[in-house]
Amino acid sequence: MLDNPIVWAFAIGGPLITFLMGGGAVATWWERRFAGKMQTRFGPNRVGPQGILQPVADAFKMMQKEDIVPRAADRTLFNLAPIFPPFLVIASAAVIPFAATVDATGKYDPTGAVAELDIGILWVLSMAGLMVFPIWVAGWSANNKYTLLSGMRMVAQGISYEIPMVLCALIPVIYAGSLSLSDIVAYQHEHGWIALSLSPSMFVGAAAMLLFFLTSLAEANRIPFDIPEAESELIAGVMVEYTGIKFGIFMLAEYLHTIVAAALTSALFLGGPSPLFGPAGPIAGLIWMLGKTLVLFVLIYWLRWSLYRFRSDQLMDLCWKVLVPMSLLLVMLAALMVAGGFA
Amino acid sequence: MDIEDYDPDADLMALNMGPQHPSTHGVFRIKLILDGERIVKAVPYPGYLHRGVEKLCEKLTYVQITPIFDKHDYVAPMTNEQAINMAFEKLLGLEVPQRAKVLRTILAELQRIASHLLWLGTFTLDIGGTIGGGASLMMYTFRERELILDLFEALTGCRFHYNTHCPGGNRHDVPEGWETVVRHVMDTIEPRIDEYEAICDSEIFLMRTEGVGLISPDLALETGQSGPVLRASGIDHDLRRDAPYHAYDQVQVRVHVETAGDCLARYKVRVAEMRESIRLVRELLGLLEPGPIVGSKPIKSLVQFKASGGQVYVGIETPRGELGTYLVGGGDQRGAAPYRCKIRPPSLHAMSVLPYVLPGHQVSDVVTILGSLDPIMGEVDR
Amino acid sequence: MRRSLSLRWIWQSLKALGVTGKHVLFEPRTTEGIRSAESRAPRYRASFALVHDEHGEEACIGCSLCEKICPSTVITVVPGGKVESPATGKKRGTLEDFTLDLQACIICELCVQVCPVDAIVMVREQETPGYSREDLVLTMDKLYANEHDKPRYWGSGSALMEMQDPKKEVG
Amino acid sequence: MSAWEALRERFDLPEEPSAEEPPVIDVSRHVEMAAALKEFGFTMYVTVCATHFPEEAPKAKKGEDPPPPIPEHWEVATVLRRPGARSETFAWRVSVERPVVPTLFPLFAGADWQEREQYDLVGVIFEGHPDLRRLMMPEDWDGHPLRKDYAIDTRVHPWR
Repeated sequence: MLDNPIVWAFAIGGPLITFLMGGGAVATWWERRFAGKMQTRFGPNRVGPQGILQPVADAFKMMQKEDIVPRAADRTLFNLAPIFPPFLVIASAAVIPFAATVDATGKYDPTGAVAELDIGILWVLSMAGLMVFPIWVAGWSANNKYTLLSGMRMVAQGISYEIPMVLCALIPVIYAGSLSLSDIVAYQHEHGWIALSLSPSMFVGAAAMLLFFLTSLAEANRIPFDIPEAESELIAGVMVEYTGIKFGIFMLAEYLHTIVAAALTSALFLGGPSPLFGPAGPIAGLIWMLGKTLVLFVLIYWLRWSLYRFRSDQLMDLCWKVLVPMSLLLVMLAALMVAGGFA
Repeated sequence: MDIEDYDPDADLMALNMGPQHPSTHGVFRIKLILDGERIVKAVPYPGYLHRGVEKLCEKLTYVQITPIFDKHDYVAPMTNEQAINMAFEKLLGLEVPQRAKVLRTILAELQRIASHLLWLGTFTLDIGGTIGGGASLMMYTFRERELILDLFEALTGCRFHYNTHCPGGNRHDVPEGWETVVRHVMDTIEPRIDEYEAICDSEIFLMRTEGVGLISPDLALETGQSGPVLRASGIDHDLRRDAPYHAYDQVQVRVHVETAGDCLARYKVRVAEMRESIRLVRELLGLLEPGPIVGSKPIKSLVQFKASGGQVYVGIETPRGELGTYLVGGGDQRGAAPYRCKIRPPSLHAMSVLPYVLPGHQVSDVVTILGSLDPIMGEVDR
Repeated sequence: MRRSLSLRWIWQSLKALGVTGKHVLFEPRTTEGIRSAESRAPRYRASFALVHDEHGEEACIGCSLCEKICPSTVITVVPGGKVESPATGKKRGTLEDFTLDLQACIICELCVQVCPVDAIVMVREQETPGYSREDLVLTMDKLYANEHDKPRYWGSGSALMEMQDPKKEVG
Repeated sequence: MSAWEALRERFDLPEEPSAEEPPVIDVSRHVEMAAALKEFGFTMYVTVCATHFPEEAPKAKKGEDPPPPIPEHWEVATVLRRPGARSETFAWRVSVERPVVPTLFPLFAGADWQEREQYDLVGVIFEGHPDLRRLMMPEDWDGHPLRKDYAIDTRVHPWR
């Protein structure tokens, strides 16, 4: 029975989903506390110790809210749209290796992913690419001009930022010679992290990580790239007409997306479970992976509460005139490095 | 543009922004005709907060109007009171003693700092920090604004709608030790402005504001812009220096003028004005000499001040610009109320520039431009 | 793009991160809940009270000056007849009923300012929010109860008059 | 030379500007006055204030015939400002028995909303204004609230 991959998928996938969902909920509380601290106020501190049960209270509150569907909305699509974002995000997290084992021969084997796919990166990127559709459907089906604008912005931004994102994700692939995330992590364990390997290839890797981080911010709709949500002009973007738990699901998906983006960046460029020092066992690997994810996660929210938002045309300018050429250049440089034997 | 003129085949979209919209600074409605995200035409509709204050002024007597006037520009009530009371004083021929003059000037400058602090916080919200950097900055500016409101609370007993002016002077004298606290607050706020600038100096902020919402000097004058909006368009005009009232002739007001005329210039003018106001407050505290604070008689009855006629116009420089009052005397049978009171709100003129400025900009720029004009809807609609 | 890409981007972002990050270490400046009346300024005005004079009589003489000057007409005074004061032996006016509708009150202090006998003063503690509109109508009983229940503010009509005296001594 | 001196002869103004009231000129010279002031440097549009005076019968003095009643009329006061150093305002009034006054919109774009507001609240029609709609009150409002015959407690339908 143990060779049945479906059993494995359930055995690892169940805890992973629980972890992500719980993490998403804790993330909302943590972000609000963190933002409160930054803004010299308290943040939620009433429900439970230090307010940690606030997400639970929020979830209950949202479930109690009236579920309103606008009369002019396309009812089926409107109700269908909130289902997909969390599904897609969790699916894309399936191939991220969260831990690693070292067998008796000293072979480093990253595991912990729900599905050990050979085309891991393609899976992640395609799932992230699909995220455009539910949001566009939500924006269109609500039959509201604000959601429509927001949906159009989302499509434009999602499609544009996918290109530099894919190009930057290609660089670890070029170095490791494999599309599997586990292989990329194993390569990094052997040769040093791509963004921090103390070799000539490190500069390309670090630049690629910066670009990948930026573009995944854009994919996750975080400030400074949260054009689709754009509270100041579009109120709440595609979520304008959603009430109650549907709105909550959208918000949860956003937080999950942030966690997955941070985890993916650390797996691709910072070695994932590969330790900088110390033992490389499964527990240590898990701790390292979570630690790296957490650092990037904090950085995302720190940036969020310190920066402003781009305008939509400036966002497109940044993508097509700066990020795409730069990532193309990086891919070429990486290829040359590999061909020249520097990596 | 009316809905009849709207051509659905022209691939344009009419977007109704407001009156319930988070970034219209109250209840303000703009109908935007959009080509994609680009604005082709903008039609503002003010009036959602119209409370008929001018009609009310005709029914109340001179002593009763001051607390009503607090409610216009609810971000700078102190200067509102001064504007209407100066009009009363001109109409009724009342003299203001020196101590009240200096005190009024200090209060006006403190109110200017408080108002600009609130503006800075909300402007950065508009630029895109509603859940982001702007929100952080807004909390910081409100923290400092709170210090100034505490000063007002110590002086007048109220944090917001003070009713501390009366025709002929002030109603509340300075409590003991107030000057020391004011100096301390000024010392606290001054370094904090550097922090705001550190946050606002980001490239994204500059990209969002530079070259956005250009108001040419001619347009600014024709549409009656005043205050920071006018000075950001390169017109060197400040009533505090050019037509001094209160004790402004006893100090030297340095006017900061920017020539660009965009949102960034308006930001720079306001930040410079905050610094200048801090300097002025410090200087004016030295001029605060003992003496009476009311020139004629303190308020004791409903029909204390009477004027049978006369028409005066008085304009003063509030944080938003020239707040003027055109007053026709002799309303009541006893002559104790104005016959007609026309308020000239600077925000209304600032809003009237929107149809000229908005076309050609993106939807996101609407809130930036609106925020940079610093409108207070209570004052626009009255 | 109008602004060129440079290292300034990173530097400016770091500066902004520095300012926000610095505040994580600070104590929160907001307070939990409403500030207590004690921490307010002595002049803070929130609600009203009717007071007794030094002889222990109700100070109000029912002259209706406050009713007349109130800009939002929230005060209703029903004056009583003239009676002889047991303490001083002089004839004085009395108060039959007094109502102050706090819903529309704009806390302008004009009623305190015009009161010739310092009968109405303000208190520094706000009224407790109620469940109905009637809870915010201050009847005479509530106003006299406020005299003892709530901290009085610094002044009264005569104190304001003294402060605003146009012939005030210099110094 | 002050603006007053420059314009005194041309517009039949009194010798000295009165501190009490701005001068009254004929309505036919209203636009001309604004144009002359604009040339003189009064380039900043400040405000326009229309006032309604209902028909009024003045009280007769003892032993005299009652004076003729003052007919219903409107006064429109306009204020312009010269910006810059030693800034000053210039105000003048026109008095009309029919509430029709030529617009200043071609000269000052800022007159647009101000005149719309006065039309809305006082009911003075600014002739030649391209877009004379109500500004403050709802479009289907009856009456002009700042007229003296519009009582402050006039019952209106609250929502429509």
